[in-house]
Amino acid sequence: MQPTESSQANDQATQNKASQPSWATSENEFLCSVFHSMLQARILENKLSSLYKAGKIVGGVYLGKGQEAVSASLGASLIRDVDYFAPLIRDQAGRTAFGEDLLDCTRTYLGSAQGPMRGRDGNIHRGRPTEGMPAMISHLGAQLSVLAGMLFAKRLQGSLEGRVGATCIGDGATSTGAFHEGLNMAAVEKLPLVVVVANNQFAYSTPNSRQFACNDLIERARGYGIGGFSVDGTDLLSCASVITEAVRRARSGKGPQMVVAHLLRLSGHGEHDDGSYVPDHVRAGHYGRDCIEIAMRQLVEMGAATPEQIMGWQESIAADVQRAVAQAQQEAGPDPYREDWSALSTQFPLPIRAQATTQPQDAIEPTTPFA
Amino acid sequence: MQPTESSQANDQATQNKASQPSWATSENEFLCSVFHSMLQARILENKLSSLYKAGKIVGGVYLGKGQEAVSASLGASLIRDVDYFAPLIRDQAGRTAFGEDLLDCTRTYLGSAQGPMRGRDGNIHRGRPTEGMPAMISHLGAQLSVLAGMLFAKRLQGSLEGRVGATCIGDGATSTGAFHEGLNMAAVEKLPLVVVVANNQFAYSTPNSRQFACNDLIERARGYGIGGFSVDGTDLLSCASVITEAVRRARSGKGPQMVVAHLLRLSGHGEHDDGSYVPDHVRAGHYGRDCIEIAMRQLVEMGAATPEQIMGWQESIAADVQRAVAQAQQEAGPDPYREDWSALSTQFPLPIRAQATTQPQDAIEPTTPFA
Amino acid sequence: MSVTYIDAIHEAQDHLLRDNSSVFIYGQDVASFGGAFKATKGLSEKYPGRVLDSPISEDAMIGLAVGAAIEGCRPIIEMQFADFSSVAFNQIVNQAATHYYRTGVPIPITVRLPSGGTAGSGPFHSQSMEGIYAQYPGTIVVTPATVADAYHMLVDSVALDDPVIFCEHKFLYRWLKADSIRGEHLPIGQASIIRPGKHATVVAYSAMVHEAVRAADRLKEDGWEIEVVDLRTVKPIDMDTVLASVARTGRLLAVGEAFPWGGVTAEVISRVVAEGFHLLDAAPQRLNSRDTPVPYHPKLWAAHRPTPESICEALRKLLSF
Amino acid sequence: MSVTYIDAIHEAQDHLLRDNSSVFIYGQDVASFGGAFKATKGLSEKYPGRVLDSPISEDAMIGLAVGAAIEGCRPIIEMQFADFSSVAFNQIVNQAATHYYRTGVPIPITVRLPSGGTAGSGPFHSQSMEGIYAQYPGTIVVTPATVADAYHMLVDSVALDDPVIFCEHKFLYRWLKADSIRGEHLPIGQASIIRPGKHATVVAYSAMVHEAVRAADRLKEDGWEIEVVDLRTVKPIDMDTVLASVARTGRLLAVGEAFPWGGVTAEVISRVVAEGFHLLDAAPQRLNSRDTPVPYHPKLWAAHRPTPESICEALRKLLSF
Ligand SMILES: Cc1ncc(C[n+]2csc(CCOP(=O)(O)OP(=O)(O)O)c2C)c(N)n1
Ligand SMILES: Cc1ncc(C[n+]2csc(CCOP(=O)(O)OP(=O)(O)O)c2C)c(N)n1
Ligand SMILES: [Mg+2]
Ligand SMILES: [Mg+2]
Repeated sequence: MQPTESSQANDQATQNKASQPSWATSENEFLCSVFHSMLQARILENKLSSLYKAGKIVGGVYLGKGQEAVSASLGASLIRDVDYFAPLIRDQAGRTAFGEDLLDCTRTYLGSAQGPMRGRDGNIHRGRPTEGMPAMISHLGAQLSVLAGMLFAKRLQGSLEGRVGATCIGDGATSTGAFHEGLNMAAVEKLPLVVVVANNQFAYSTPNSRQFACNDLIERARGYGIGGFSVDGTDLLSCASVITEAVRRARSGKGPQMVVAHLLRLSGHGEHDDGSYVPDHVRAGHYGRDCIEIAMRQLVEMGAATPEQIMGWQESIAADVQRAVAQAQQEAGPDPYREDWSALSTQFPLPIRAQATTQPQDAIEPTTPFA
Repeated sequence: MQPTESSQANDQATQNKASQPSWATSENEFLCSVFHSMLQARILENKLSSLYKAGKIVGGVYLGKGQEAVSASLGASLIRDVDYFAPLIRDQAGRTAFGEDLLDCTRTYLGSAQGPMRGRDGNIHRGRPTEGMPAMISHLGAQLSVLAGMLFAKRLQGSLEGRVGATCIGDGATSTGAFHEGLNMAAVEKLPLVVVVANNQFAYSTPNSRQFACNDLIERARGYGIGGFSVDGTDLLSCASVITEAVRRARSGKGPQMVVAHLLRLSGHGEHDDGSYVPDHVRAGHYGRDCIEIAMRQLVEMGAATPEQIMGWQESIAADVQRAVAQAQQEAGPDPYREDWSALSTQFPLPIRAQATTQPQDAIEPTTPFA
Repeated sequence: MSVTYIDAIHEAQDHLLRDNSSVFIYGQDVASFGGAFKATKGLSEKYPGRVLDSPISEDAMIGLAVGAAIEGCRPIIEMQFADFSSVAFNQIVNQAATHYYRTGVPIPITVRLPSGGTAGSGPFHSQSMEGIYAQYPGTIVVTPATVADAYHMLVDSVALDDPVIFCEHKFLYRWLKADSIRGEHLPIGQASIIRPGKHATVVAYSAMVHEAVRAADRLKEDGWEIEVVDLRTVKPIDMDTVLASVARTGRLLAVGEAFPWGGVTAEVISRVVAEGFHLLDAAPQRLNSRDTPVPYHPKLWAAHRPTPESICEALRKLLSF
Repeated sequence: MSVTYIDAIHEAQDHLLRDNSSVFIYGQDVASFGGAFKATKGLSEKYPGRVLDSPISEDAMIGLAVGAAIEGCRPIIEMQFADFSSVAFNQIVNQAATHYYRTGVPIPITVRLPSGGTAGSGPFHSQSMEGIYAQYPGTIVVTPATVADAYHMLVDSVALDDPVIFCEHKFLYRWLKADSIRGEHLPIGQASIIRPGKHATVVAYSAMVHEAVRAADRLKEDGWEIEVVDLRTVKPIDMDTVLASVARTGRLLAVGEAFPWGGVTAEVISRVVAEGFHLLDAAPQRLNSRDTPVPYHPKLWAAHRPTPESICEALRKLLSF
């Protein structure tokens, strides 16, 4: 399957056929690795859901059920230690594919002081910003400009080449001013930013019809002057092909790329929500398909994996998840009495003059550089 | 000249040819009235500029020089007491065409307490919100959603039919989150909103190339699912035709319409600015043409007006402007000792219970409407 | 039969929609879903076309409300969480709050902010922003602490002609119960002495009123009678009630859940000392949250905000002078 | 030869760009145009690729700065006017200011806010927002009042690892002159006694320092010696210096140009009374702007903010107790 693209210059698909994805030589292996991340996310998230229902997790639990093919395809298209990935609330699969440790997830959800957020923030807000994975704030759309800034810094430092930054975002979040400002800014700077819009038809309970008025959000790409791809988010093969291609284009200097993946969230907004506002015909429709089942069938059919292999992966993932949960559960939470309760890295009072890096070292008198 | 349009459904111009503009029967009269507003704005603004340079105006002076054809065409397409017009910083011509009193302008610029802003706000921030003309705040893009709200209220009240709301905005302001949120919201609500983007190539000193990456901002219309028109903003005939058509479409229930007018600001950003960052070749280019000169030639050529008539208009406008300035100048400014210095219409303390309109008048016990 | 604080908010909106055709509700997921906290459940069906889902566009949500208010409506805007109103900050403080002063045309909008902390909600679903909005001219900021106030103050807010920031506390939503919403009905702008005492005054608002009352209960065992003033409205502050209380007790502790720099407690203290310095027998004190984002972990969260324990401790210290 | 406050800001940025390759400047019209106030004039040519024009996207400007800071840069973001930072409020308080607490990764960004009123600038080009940003944890908020501070504090701000809100006063830009930018260099977080006295303390900051000094000059004629403390940094506040001054004078007036509810003056007063109640001989007082938007008309504007006259009046009253 070829990605369909609407580029800024021309809408005719023929002119912009994607070239062969870069993973073509080892296509099967790549697909299996994406699928493995999908599976791991699903098994982990099912576990999180049980923990939540058993009252073991305080606060919200947000799952990516049904969105694994999109998210994992993106995570797997990125190169750890080179690229940046800013996951959002439904990106467990992408996190796994990008290389996030399972323990980062379980520790954060279970409030272990040893997690990356040390109990200070929870659930899907985790990240390791200096390892290419920003920690999202809740305010939707806000991560786009941050990601743009990370890439911008690399350009200033002369080491942008070959690097991309990628993020997923929901259909609802495209209505935020932050989304618009961030994407436009990245387009002006022609930064290698890949934005995957997971259009799961709803923002919490709000359907697309109350969120935007165009036919397909991909129609926005042209207005930003960026590359645009539309893809069936329930289909692993399509996702892998299209998203890898979008990443490849960004990496090769073609500026920001937007992918709109069409799918359905197969869980509630959070585990507190039963999602009963999703009409039955939508659930029963094309996008109600479970991408994991489809991927499994695809992989088996193309001979990339056998059912037995997949069963084996499932078992070992389940064991891994169990271990990660058990470990996080036995770890202590943060101790309020040992916290320094400071939101600043700076310690006041500052020593006199010691904090300045730049001193007027020379005898140059200040000039008035303008009349 | 026919408007070029890119509608949400289809980019093919042929399919969406604009129907005959509604003012066709009295085309010449309409054009003359638009031109008259352009002329009045130009003469008034030249006067404001002199006053500023003579130190008679405190604060900024922002002119619409070069943008009169666009602005006046919009103002003239609207119906006072029916439609809403939210002018921005370069809309003196549109204000005049919509019917703003000259005195509103001179009083506000000169700080008369009798102006609509009573000296509390100045220059282009004036408006008469309950007469269909909101008073802009400086924050760019913020007026779109306000205008949407005015139309939204009319729909709730059952009196939206036949009404439109219109605003002008600059190329730079399209980069604001407020612009995006407001336009998208209006599109979702399918409100009769007309947004004219006056692309004068610069936002203050910042050229289009640092503001957006698409070829023409009109490419954004499709992504919002709204009608889109592109027009030469230096050409009165085109502006009048295209903008009237956009207004007609909005009025007839086709939802928001976006017009991008291409032109050049023929003054500085404000009168404190000489605009020297505009390259000579741009000034000398097509959009550097003065829309007033062109309009004058067009009107004369088509027999709509004679040079003598125009001269007559000029003279009477100059006299009007002179009077409006003189009157505002002789009026007193606000008296700080007589101000009530309150930002609230409510006066505290409130009498006990007197401020509530709704009281539980009935014996209905509060129910728990959800489990 | 008992009703909760969120029931009162629901009921107020129901009555407002019923009694005034210029009222409408606009916000994310407020229509058929009934809102993240179910404050509008069933209302979109009951009042067709007047309870509408908005896109995720807080800035434009307030802009729309301002425009509608200009045209005679009385919109209620529900922010999904107070924290997200940061995106609408500009429209609130610069558009809505300046409008009357600039143009003489009032803007009767009510912005509902589900506020305050609950365990596990973390830095972005726990904020108390009353002190932010109160800093700007042109706003009225209310912080109901009781079921009756949740009802009456919401009804009254919508009746006021100015922008009202209605800070409703999420923790109180289902935790706070009353026999009926027909409690006392005081006007906006008037504080209330929720518990009389004579040894010290605690000025609190919103959820902290209940923590203060608990602290007072405990100190009662030691013979201290603590007066608790519920501010109810944090802008404008009812200085008459506060000063009268301080005149009786001579001691003042201001308690708030918001961040410790500035805010309501600072405004209260600095006005009391400016206007009633001679009434004080001891240095007036403040208790706020700690100066970090609101932490996610329940243990950290409990240590971040004032509690009956920390209020007791502060009061004991205050009483020792 | 004399230099101005804006010269000092220009010079500081020049030196920062020169001495630290991780510094860049991003903002509307800051490149070849040199910024609305010319604070970056000539710098884009001198430091190619490191002084860049941004789109009119304040939210994304701060987001970009945060991302760049994570990757080791030290961005300076110029807001065209402080007032427009309201659009970036969310990114400042929720993204930049929470980051270190949440992740342990500091965000060394400096946000320059051309602040404060000038005649004819009106409600949206005159605001003083220090008290808004200071209310959130995770920010450092500075308000230089002198030419030397404009220079040194900007250099020092960029050197700090946390987000600094740098409130520079537009009125001082060209009005305030000094012989050289090499004045005293105190660290951020330390207040300074700009004029010693013994009868009363005025705590002020930014442009109000100069108004306070003028008021002190006038009262001098009547034999009053007024001490003026320049806070310099409003978050954190240097309570040691403030309390030491109050200990000497026994009387306190806090003066600020911002809106009167909450803010810096309330924080100062409430901390002084909490920590130094016994030092006070009279009720500590505040003087702020009036509680309306900043009016456009020069006559209204002059009556809206504290002036030497109104400061004198407040001081005379304070001294009469
Ligand atoms: C600015 C902002 N407003 C509101 C919210 C509350 N909120 C959290 S998730 C959500 C729905 C998001 O929908 P979408 O972007 O489609 O993502 P999805 O949940 O469908 O994956 C909302 C409204 C928020 N996080 N940020
Ligand atoms: C949100 C916001 N940021 C910055 C400004 C300062 N500002 C005023 S006008 C202007 C340039 C506007 O450019 P454009 O939208 O193209 O309109 P033009 O002046 O060209 O008519 C800027 C940056 C503002 N008013 N609002
Ligand atoms: Mg969605
Ligand atoms: Mg422009």
